[in-house]
Amino acid sequence: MYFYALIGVGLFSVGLYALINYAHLLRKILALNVMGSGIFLILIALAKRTGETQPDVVPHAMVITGIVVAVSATALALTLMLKLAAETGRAELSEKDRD
Amino acid sequence: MTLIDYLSTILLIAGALFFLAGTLGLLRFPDIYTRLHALTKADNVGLGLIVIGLALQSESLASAGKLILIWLLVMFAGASVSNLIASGALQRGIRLWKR
Amino acid sequence: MQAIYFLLALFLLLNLIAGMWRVLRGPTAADRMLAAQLFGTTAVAILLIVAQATGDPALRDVALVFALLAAVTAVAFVRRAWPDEDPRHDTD
Amino acid sequence: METLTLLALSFDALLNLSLLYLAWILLNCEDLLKAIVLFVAFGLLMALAWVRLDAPDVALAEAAIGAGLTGALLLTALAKLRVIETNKGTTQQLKQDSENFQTLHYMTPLALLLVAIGLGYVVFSMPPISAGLSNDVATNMGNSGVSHSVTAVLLNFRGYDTLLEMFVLLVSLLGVWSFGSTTSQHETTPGPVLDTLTRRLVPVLILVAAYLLWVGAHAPGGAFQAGSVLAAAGVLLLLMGWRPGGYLSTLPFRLILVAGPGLFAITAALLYLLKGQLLAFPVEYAGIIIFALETTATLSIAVILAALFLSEPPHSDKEHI
Amino acid sequence: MEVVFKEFPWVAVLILLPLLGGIVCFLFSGIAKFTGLMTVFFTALSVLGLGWQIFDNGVYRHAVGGWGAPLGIDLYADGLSLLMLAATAFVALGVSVYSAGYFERGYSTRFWPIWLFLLGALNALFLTADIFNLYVTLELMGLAAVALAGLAGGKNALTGAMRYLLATLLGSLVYLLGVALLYHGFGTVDITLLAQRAEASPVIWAAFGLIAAGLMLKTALFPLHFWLPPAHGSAPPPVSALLSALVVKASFYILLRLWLEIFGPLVSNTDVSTLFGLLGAAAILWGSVQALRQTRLKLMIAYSTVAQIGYLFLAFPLATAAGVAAWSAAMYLAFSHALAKAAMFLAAGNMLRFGGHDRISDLDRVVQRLPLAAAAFALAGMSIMGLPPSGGFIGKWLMLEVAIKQGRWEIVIVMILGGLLAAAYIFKVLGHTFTQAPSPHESKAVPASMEWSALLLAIAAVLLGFLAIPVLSLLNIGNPFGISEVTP
Repeated sequence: MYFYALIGVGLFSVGLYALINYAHLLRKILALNVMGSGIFLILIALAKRTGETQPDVVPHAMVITGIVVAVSATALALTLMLKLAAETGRAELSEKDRD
Repeated sequence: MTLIDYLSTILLIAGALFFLAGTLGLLRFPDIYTRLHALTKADNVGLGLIVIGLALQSESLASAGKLILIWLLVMFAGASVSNLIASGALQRGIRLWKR
Repeated sequence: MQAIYFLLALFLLLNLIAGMWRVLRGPTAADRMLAAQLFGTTAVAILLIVAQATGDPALRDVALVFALLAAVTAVAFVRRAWPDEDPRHDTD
Repeated sequence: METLTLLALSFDALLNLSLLYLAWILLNCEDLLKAIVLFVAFGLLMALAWVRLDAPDVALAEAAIGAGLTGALLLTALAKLRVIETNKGTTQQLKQDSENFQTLHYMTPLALLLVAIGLGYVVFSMPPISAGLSNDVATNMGNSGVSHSVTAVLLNFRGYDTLLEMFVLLVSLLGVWSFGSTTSQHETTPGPVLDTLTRRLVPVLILVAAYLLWVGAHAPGGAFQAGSVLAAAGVLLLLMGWRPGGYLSTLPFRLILVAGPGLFAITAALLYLLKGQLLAFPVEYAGIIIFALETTATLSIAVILAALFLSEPPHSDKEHI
Repeated sequence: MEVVFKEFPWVAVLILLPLLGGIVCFLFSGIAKFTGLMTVFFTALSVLGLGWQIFDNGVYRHAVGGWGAPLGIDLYADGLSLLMLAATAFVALGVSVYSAGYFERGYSTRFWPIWLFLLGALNALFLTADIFNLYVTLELMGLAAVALAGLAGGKNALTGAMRYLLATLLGSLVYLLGVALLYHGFGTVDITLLAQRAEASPVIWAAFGLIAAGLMLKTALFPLHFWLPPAHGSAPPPVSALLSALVVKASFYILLRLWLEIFGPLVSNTDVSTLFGLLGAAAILWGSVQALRQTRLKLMIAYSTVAQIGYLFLAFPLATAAGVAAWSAAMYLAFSHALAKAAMFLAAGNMLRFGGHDRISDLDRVVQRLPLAAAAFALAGMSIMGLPPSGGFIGKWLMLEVAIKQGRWEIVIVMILGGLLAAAYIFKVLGHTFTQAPSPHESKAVPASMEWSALLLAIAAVLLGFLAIPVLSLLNIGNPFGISEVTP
């Protein structure tokens, strides 16, 4: 099960890389979602270490909470992105936009 | 293995082969309309065979019923969506493949 | 029987991943969406088989939700996000 | 037995590597629509991963929210963005964030690789067996009012998290509303096929939501999963061009929006007054209280998620500005 | 009567009242303003009640649902939480009275529910003893803060809000990964239990790195401050006041709490503390110089926040030798900065409303035409600069004392430099309030409630300087800073 946790680490890093590297806000929002999935994967994968067939369910509840928080944040971010694009014509942040 | 086991194994394998055919079609067929055709094969027949194979094994009538329900849903939704994509593609002027 | 279930699940997963090529390749947006549809159906099949193999009936509910939500996503694509395609490269 | 382990292992390996590969491609590909379709596929594979990790509740949530609703949200947002870009005459390519300094640009992959290796090492350094809180959960299940452990944690043991989380949902909707309306796309009338699909699918979605809510007490399911499936019915109607119009600003509608968080908070307050303890459900009534909380939560979650998808503020808000 | 007061569930009121008040504001927009003001008033009163309670009974611990840690979530209140709650209550009162005048009807109906949810999130954050629950409160606080920051609309505010949203989401995710590692390493998310179970290990180091990084980003510690000036500079003034005074401090509070209870004793080698101190020093100098360079008043105040955050981190290197004194000084600074910075943003908002702009060079005799706002700005400035007898002076004095005693002259020099730079940017503004602009501007009336709320907060920031002894004794209820000294 460590394998899944390792992939979780990988997803977190790949997401962080894209978040820093790309300018487009939609890409940044996708990147945050991928990072979140990576963390959830770590939480759930390591919950299987109970030594029995039944995993520890507390992380499961935490991840469900996390998924709901993630969709809320995504919705807010997408609306903000659209409003910003409607103002500036571009779904990006850049220093030049500020006066 | 009982007779039922053999029967459902055959059905399951046949279903999986239809999925293979669907995927190969998706990959190999030349345009979207023919690919759609391949896809619906997997949706309807492939999943149908698998569902029947599993229903033979299922512990109760209720769970067999749920399996059938899922199949009907997938088939209905798949057919509708394929229709929408095909008509949408025609509207957008995506050409039919000619030899 | 267990081995057959797992073998089938693995086979279907391979199928699904092979289908990824079509999502990557396109060429039209509809092709990608179509491939995603096949993903959904394949995943439903995998879930049903795993449900039987592990004896966890809850996975059938997951499959049910999958089937339903895949349809909603597809409608969202058809109604909203489908751009006007460039008909020059629609076949390969 | 050997073959089984081998098969399971190859299944896991294949699933894991495709997850990572998909994530990489979807974050680095040129076309945003492709990225979103890949993200939906990614969510699908995540759900399979949850199944493999014996987390069917999470798989349900992922199937409904992660792959389903988030996908619809992203697709709609992209469509609106395209409209804005067409109107403004701007186009965009995949480009690097110019704000991050050039030096940083070369160092980030390296630094992130180090972070990943470090984290990977930490993950491996975890003790191989750790019961976590599974024993505490098992001992207290009898007093939780439900027989499904995840529901017991979400609604009872850690119900306070869930209470606050309902407010997170509500706040994000208020935020979306306060930013004002976004460009809406020209809607074509749905054809007969779409019409039939919706007519059949909406009742099924409602039934499945009710089933998931009910089953949550003793099996995977519950308010969040049911709420998202119910929200999907709303999303489908919105996609067909149905608009709530003036409803959004009416009091009954607003009451549904706040019913879940509100009832949760009021229950917490009342129990404090009665029992001197926040959210301490009396054992004999715990089941029924949890069911009441979950039912209102399902309705609120569904309406909030659908309203987030619509992302249009109610009319009354516009008039005053 | 006294028994009732002592036993009354103030903690429940502090968390639930703002949340329910927010719901009422949302449902009945006609009475949103009234409900909002009442809710904030009674929430502030409850802080008083809780203060009395823990003053008499010592620390307060409450097992939500009766389960108790590790299965359930515990609420916890000691002197440190009380100080943060008190700062929140003061600022909340001032900002709410101000907002009642500031927001016109359309914005008012949106502002009040979100603000009350933010208040509930802040109170919940200061009262929880559970690191996953902290994550949920962080998200609630962050999303509410972003919604408020973008309230005004327009290119600058939306850009600021977007930058803020990305920063806050990234910060929470990184924090959450740290929480995940701690849970799986030690089988609990309760702070007290973690403190007992945790031992120096790769898990602790990684969790500490992640949690510290996430919270540093959310606190806007240099060099992770990039998001703060645009967000705080372009939000509506009362929102800027809330963000600068309270929201960034909430993340600092978590970092401090976890450092004191869990990480400090385990990773406390001087390197980490020194790093925090260095970043703090850099923040002070960089933030102050940037503040001096700004031409817009609100951006200047925002950069000043970046600098003032730096002072809080100077306590880390000092605390290795003198824990209680250094932390008390830092918290005193945090409290007085909350009051002073809120007052400053509100005063700037008055000038902005009055003249229609916030160009520093163009303030045009504000001192004569808007004397109360100018007075509020000057008094708040006193506290920011650290002039006696203000609260800022006491905080800085306490910290200087510790630094001098330990012979940490480099810290002394940075603090003095920071004070001089602060004096420079504040006097620059004050100077412009006396001069006449080349072309006189149209002016707009500012409601008395907005003028007085700013002034009263500023006066409170100064008066705080006279309350050092009672505040410090309250702060030490439950010995929040003594943990590292008590455990062998």
